[in-house]
Amino acid sequence: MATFADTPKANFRLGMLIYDTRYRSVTIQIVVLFLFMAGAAWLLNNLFTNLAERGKDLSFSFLWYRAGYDINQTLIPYTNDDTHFRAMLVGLVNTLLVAFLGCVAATIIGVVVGVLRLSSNWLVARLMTIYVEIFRNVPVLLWILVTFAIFTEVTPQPRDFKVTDQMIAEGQEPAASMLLFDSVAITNRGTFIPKIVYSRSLGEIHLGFLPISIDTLLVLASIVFGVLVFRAIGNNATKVQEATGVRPVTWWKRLLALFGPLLIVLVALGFSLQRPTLGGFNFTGGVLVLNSFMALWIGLTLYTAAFIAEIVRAGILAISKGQTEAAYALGLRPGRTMNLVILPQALRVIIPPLISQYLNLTKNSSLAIAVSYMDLRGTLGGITLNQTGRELECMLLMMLIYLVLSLLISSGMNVYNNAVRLKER
Amino acid sequence: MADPHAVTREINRSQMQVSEEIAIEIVKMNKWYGAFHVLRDIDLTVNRGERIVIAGPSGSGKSTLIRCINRLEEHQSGKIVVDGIELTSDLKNIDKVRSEVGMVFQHFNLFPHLTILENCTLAPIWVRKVPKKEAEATAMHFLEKVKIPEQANKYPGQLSGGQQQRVAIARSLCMKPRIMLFDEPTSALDPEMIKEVLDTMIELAEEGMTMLCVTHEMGFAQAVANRVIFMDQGQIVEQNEPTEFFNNPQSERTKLFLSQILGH
Amino acid sequence: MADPHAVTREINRSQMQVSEEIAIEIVKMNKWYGAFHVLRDIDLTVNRGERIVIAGPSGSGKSTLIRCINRLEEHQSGKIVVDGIELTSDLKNIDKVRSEVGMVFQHFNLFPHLTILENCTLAPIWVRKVPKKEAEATAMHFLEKVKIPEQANKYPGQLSGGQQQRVAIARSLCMKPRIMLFDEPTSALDPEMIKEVLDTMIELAEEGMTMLCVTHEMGFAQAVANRVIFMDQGQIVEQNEPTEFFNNPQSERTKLFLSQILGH
Amino acid sequence: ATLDDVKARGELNCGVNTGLVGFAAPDANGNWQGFDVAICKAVAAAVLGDATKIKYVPTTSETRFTALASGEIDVLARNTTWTFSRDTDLAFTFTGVNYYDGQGFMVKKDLGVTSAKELDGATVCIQTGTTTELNLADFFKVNNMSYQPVAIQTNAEGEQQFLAGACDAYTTDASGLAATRAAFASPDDYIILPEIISKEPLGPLVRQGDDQWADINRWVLNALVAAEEYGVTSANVEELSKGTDNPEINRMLGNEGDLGAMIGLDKDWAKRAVSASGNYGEIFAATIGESTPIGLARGLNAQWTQGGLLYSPPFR
Amino acid sequence: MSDLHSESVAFVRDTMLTPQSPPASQAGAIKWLRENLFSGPMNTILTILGVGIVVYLVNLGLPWFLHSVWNANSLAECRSAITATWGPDAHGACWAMIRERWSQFMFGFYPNVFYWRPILALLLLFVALAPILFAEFSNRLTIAGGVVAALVVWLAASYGEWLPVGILAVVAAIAGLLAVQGTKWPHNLIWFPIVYAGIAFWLLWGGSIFTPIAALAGIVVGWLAFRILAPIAGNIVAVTAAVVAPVLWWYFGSEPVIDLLSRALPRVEPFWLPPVDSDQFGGFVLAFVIGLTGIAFSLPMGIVLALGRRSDMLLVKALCVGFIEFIRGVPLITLLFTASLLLNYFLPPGTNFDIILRVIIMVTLFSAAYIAEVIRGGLAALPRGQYEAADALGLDYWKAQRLIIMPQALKISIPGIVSSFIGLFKDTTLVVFVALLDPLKGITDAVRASIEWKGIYWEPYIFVGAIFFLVCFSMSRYSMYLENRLKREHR
Ligand SMILES: Nc1ncnc2c1ncn2[C@@H]1O[C@H](COP(=O)(O)OP(=O)(O)OP(=O)(O)O)[C@@H](O)[C@H]1O
Ligand SMILES: Nc1ncnc2c1ncn2[C@@H]1O[C@H](COP(=O)(O)OP(=O)(O)OP(=O)(O)O)[C@@H](O)[C@H]1O
Ligand SMILES: NC(=O)CC[C@H](N)C(=O)O
Ligand SMILES: [Mg+2]
Ligand SMILES: [Mg+2]
Repeated sequence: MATFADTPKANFRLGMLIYDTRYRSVTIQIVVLFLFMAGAAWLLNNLFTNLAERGKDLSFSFLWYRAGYDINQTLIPYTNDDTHFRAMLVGLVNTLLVAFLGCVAATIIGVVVGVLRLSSNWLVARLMTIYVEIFRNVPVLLWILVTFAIFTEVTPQPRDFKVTDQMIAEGQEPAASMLLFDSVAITNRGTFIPKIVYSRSLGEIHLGFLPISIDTLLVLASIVFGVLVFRAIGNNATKVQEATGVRPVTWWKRLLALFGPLLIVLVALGFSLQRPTLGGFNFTGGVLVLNSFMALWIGLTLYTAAFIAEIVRAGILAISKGQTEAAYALGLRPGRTMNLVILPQALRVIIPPLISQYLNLTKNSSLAIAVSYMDLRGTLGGITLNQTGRELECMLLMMLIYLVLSLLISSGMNVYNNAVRLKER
Repeated sequence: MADPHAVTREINRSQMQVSEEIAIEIVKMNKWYGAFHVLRDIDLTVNRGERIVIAGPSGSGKSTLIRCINRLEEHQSGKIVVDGIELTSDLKNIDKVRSEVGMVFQHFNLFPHLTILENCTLAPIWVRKVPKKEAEATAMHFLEKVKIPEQANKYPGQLSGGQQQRVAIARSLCMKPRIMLFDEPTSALDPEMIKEVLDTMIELAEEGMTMLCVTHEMGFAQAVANRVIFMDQGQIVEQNEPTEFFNNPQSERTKLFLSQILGH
Repeated sequence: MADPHAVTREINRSQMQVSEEIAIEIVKMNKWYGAFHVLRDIDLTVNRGERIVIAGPSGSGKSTLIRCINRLEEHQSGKIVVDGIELTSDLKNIDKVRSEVGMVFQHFNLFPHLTILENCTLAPIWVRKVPKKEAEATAMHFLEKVKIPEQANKYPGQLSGGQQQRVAIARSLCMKPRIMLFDEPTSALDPEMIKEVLDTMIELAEEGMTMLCVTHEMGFAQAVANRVIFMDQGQIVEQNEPTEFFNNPQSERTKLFLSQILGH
Repeated sequence: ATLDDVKARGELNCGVNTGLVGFAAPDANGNWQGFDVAICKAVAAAVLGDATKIKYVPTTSETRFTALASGEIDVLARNTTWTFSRDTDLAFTFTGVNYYDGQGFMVKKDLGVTSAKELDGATVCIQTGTTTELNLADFFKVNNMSYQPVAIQTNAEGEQQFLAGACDAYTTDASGLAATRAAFASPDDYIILPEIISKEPLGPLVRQGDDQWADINRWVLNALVAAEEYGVTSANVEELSKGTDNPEINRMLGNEGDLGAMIGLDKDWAKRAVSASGNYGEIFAATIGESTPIGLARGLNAQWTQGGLLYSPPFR
Repeated sequence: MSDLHSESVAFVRDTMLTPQSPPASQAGAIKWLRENLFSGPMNTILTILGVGIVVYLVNLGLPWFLHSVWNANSLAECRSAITATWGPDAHGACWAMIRERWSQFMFGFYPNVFYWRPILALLLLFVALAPILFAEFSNRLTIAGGVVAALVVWLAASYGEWLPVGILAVVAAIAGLLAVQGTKWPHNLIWFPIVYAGIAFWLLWGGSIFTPIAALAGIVVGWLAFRILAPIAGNIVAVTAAVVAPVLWWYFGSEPVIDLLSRALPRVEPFWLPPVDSDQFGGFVLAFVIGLTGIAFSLPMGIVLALGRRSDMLLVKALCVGFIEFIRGVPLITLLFTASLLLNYFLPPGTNFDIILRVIIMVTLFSAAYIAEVIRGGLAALPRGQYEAADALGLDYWKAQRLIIMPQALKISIPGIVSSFIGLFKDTTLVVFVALLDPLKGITDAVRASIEWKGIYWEPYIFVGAIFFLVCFSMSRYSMYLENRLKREHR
């Protein structure tokens, strides 16, 4: 009988590097690593040769130079005397704004459309199908451009709102008029909406370079407080239900909780709405929502919503009919069935692809360039890049920021996925 | 009969009394799917405590019949009265009937996102408005009855098929229904698991539950049923007490059917 | 023994000769999954032509043992020599051993995107480099042997479980292996189909194929096996010829195990 | 070196505007035409001997410097202003000025504005990545006025937005404004305001660090200018190259000495450059001059002898 | 007692009832209306709302469509035609623009006389792909093939004063060969795109036919090296040689050979087509060139990435994950920008390669990352048993992947792959940001820049959008068809 032999390491042959499972993967990895390093080294070497040849270097100090250009939508204070870094922040905030609002709106529309597509109403289901098919089979760029064209071509110019003495005398109507009790003006520059002003304003605090209005903080706080109370009432109702079996009617309490604190704070601050009024070339006062923003937002929203609708539909369809029937057979009403049985299951199916749609929307927001919306691509990757000639640095920085954004979103998704994974054998 | 899972328990027939009270009354009920006439002139009266087995070839309308009883399907003519409530399109009546009638499906249809206990307490809490504590106590009681109290905090996905079906039965029982409907409750199960479920059903029968059961487990039918109903082409072709039904079928169709399922 | 699928064929034991040549030799083999010691000091010598049945409770390491023999699992110490080739981490040896050893899985693992014939010719063509024509002729021969030549151009999804398992056996045979491994080949099958598969295996045995078979079909073991090996907790607890093993088990564990599987 | 690359490639990569009528724009067949394009042609003719061996790379105001810096193009002839930082920090070399310009504003006539000083609160369309963008910020700041910038990528887009009324005023180089306006369906409804708020010397540029290539481009431009000064035209260049009594012309056209060799070209380089699309004056007249729809006067861009700023150093 | 009761209930039906037709409320238009439009208050409201929206949209768009003008040379002419016919307030569409600029939308600035080249390339693609795409209709396909062949001849007649029958014959022969072979798809899926890419490249860009041939020869060289060396020196050496040999060939061998051959047959037409520059490409030709090439190459690349991501070799896995996450994390236009403007920084000074090629590479990488994720899903859905069975039969890793795993994983992933393809095709519009003339913005802007069509808005968008819709929608329908077909085949 053969004797017990330990690992056959003793007689190592070169061929084992390839044919021995123990060494094979190491060999391959070393080769891959070598190729990768060689490739990277080659690229870097070229880069530095080229840079040297052109008398350039890699440096990010330009971020601290004066930017010198103006940006039309600034959510954080910015003038042309600020640095390129700040301009970048302005762009980033604009990107985040459109991405966030886009995700919210697309989710709402997508869910509604997705549910309606399953409606037993033939007409509505067909209409929704048409919407979905048309929007997702045409490039998003087209939707952005079309929305923009609608906003700039179809809407009136500010001076069409002008009422001159002569017109009054002749009893003419102006070519365009404002909506909602003269508070909203949709023009081909943008939409002017009323602005909230506080007569008993509490001023600002400066957080580093960011001035923050205390009024806004207070309003935010009151909203958060309202939501907390809202949830507390809900939890309380659940407790009562658990104890007595009957769920108390709380909707009016919850509504009050949600809006009460906000109203109180607003009144205390002496808020009023400042309407935009026509003056000079343009409306003054109020808040201007740029058409480029509207176009980008609506275009992205409608496009992404079509995909989300499909995701929602698939998610609901993925829950077998048996689940509904079982719930009905237990005596649950359709509404309760939806809330307690179908939605919690559908959400698990829906959320992961939903998040990747959010990612897509965020990335697609870089098409802002097509409608001159000043997002990150417009400031850092556009004007700053151009005025400073730091194309490598700017592109690197931009990719990095987008990458970090996506990684944040997708790691959030992973956490969620792990939390809700169905338990199985 | 070659069924290796023949019912081995000793069955206590004495307790299975049938009262004179009527639990379900179906009169000249007809149903169509589009132009297809699935149920034709069904007449059936079920007394409280009766245990009825429905058999018949595939597509004969067995499932449709019992699904009409708790209005998972709508019938188009005739009358169905369950527990004194007539099933019309009145939503309140439907709700009442559904909470009186428990149903167990072929594929269990447990809610995979809820634990076993939550599966069992969901309907009592939201439909019967029972306090949670109480609902849980009831649920544990029925889970003990189906012999899986220790699984209460697991999820359906973690249980075997037989266990899942028993949970499904317990879930229905938690609503304290007066009538139970079973639609081929064992046909999706592995042979070993069928026995577990049948035992549970027999226990229920012993307690005098009114039951309608679509099944081809003839051992079960012989041991438990008061009546076997044979359906074909949407009609009730024959009904009789089990021994008679099996030993002395009257109609040609029934004979053919029995020869097939008993022969194989 | 309560098994209804008892082997009914008359078995031609005379042809089942065992040569002195050693087919598989396992010496002091150990395997761990992480920290879990699944196989402990396994010593086993199988002669060419021997038919060995491996039994044992679930989780005892039966599957792991036979999967080690064709290196679907790696062992961590000890030695496995198959057909004179020692299984080390050398890929060439592994490939050689795998093409000498056929394996039939519990869940068949046919390739659903290929027809039955393609399933059978794939490995001969790509591994043995047999011309297609020849491979197809061989495949048809073995398909005839397992009695389903008429299914050659169907897809696995169109066949019943028993047929699928027979295709799986034919697929292995097409590689003309010198040793066949079976891992519970009948446990995923409906009772009627088990017989078909067992008959095929018996036929193989009659032809003198070296076989290792994990199974609880004790009828098969008694009719065919030269030796029954009983495993528990990763060790070989007892081995003996079938009659002795069943009638006169030595170890307590074996007795317990036999009482369970024979009793139910 | 760039010269060798271009010769090896057999093609000149020339960065031009994505579309500015008169300066650089493709016609309906995709043939590029215009004042800046003529520079490309002259360089290609001088270097490669064939004015058609050019790959036109349309660049926006935003991508042009990146394209040049990365080597995507060999020369950028795209109404680009010569500024300090572009010359130094961005590491380019301007090879001369082919058009002396300044920034202006265009508005719709019925807006009722007659001076740029009245634009307080206006919405202004502006091409991003330009000097005009920075000038605009300065102008409004100095005059204590506010404005809404609408940053656009290309002239076409600016035009579209301006016509749609999305901005009150469109600002860029005055020459660009004129060219843009000329292409309008009804040019007379628009006026260019009188204020010129900056100096915009526009010229071709190359990467810094390749002096030979810069010299070639500089002297091709100078040759065009000098040709006009000396009366060398595309019509008579062939004849004059056989020899004249003007030694300057003789030297330039390769009849005397070998200036070409000093910049790595042959003797006939200037002759070919001039015959590509004529001398400076011919080019100007054919593309943007008063007889074209754009109708720009020579103004500052007249020869120094005519009171303008065009002044070619001597060919010696 | 129970016995008593059940006796009383014994029942046998003597006559079977015949099926009856359903009551009126159960059939006909009324039932349909009631069930589908007015089955409850909520549904009724929705129906009314829906009708309202439809009416509003039709009202908005229909007159405009009805007042279309198809024949005019400028927008002004269009407008006056509309005014003349439907009065001064009427608005109408001016499709005359499409008519006049049709070729620009389709071909960009591709020289008119060579339009037949892209058309031929596309036709060939269909001819060659048809057997793969529609395996079911092989008879009807023959007819379709005939139609296409007729089209090709027509094309030859209408464009080709000189078009040599030679090219056509060669090309048709190759296409025919592919068509016959095409049905054995896993195999041909690999080499078909390569050969086709060579032909299409030559047709589109022109130049010497020997350029693509020499490039393809590299692959043959690699294959030969493998074939010759594999039995002699073993797989590893052979694979290495198969990689190195083509590179050597491309680097050193091909150019002299091309030179030699082109000198031997200087610019004779079957062997030489007038070259067309990349900057003359535009419109849908550009979209298709980028889209189709991207599709053809992103699939194999996606497969490799997916395998890499599932590999148990840490380093390989890390590289693949890093690559995929990076590509998926940044917007495509930043990648395109990098490709078009920054790439030169990373290449040796003086290298120069085609902008369309670079864009294609970027688009391919981008889409490959998405496809890799889709395929990874498909791989994960395969039961472990399939891998084990392949192992147990003695198939090595690559054979198992190719014969067992990939065919199944790809089948599972079809919907995802096709939607990635659709995404890729739609993304070709983004090349406008690197100054290529995509049909959507590039050409549209060019058209609008011309004096005749200045001010035209909706028509080009609608036109281009409709074409994109057609292509993408048919792709998605096709994927459904394919899914069903495969489901049927293997069931
Ligand atoms: N939603 C439906 N629409 C149309 N026809 C249906 C529908 N559901 C069932 N049917 C048809 O009605 C007939 C009766 O179906 P049913 O499910 O009641 O049969 P069954 O007796 O339960 O058969 P099985 O034993 O196969 O479950 C069948 O022919 C079936 O095809
Ligand atoms: N991949 C694995 N990782 C960790 N533990 C494993 C793995 N595979 C099997 N095991 C464990 O190893 C033990 C032996 O498994 P094995 O499959 O060999 O048992 P078996 O005897 O075939 O049982 P059965 O009759 O259930 O198939 C079991 O306890 C099992 O849980
Ligand atoms: N409008 C332009 O494209 C050029 C503007 C200006 N001449 C510049 O160089 O920045
Ligand atoms: Mg049924
Ligand atoms: Mg096992």
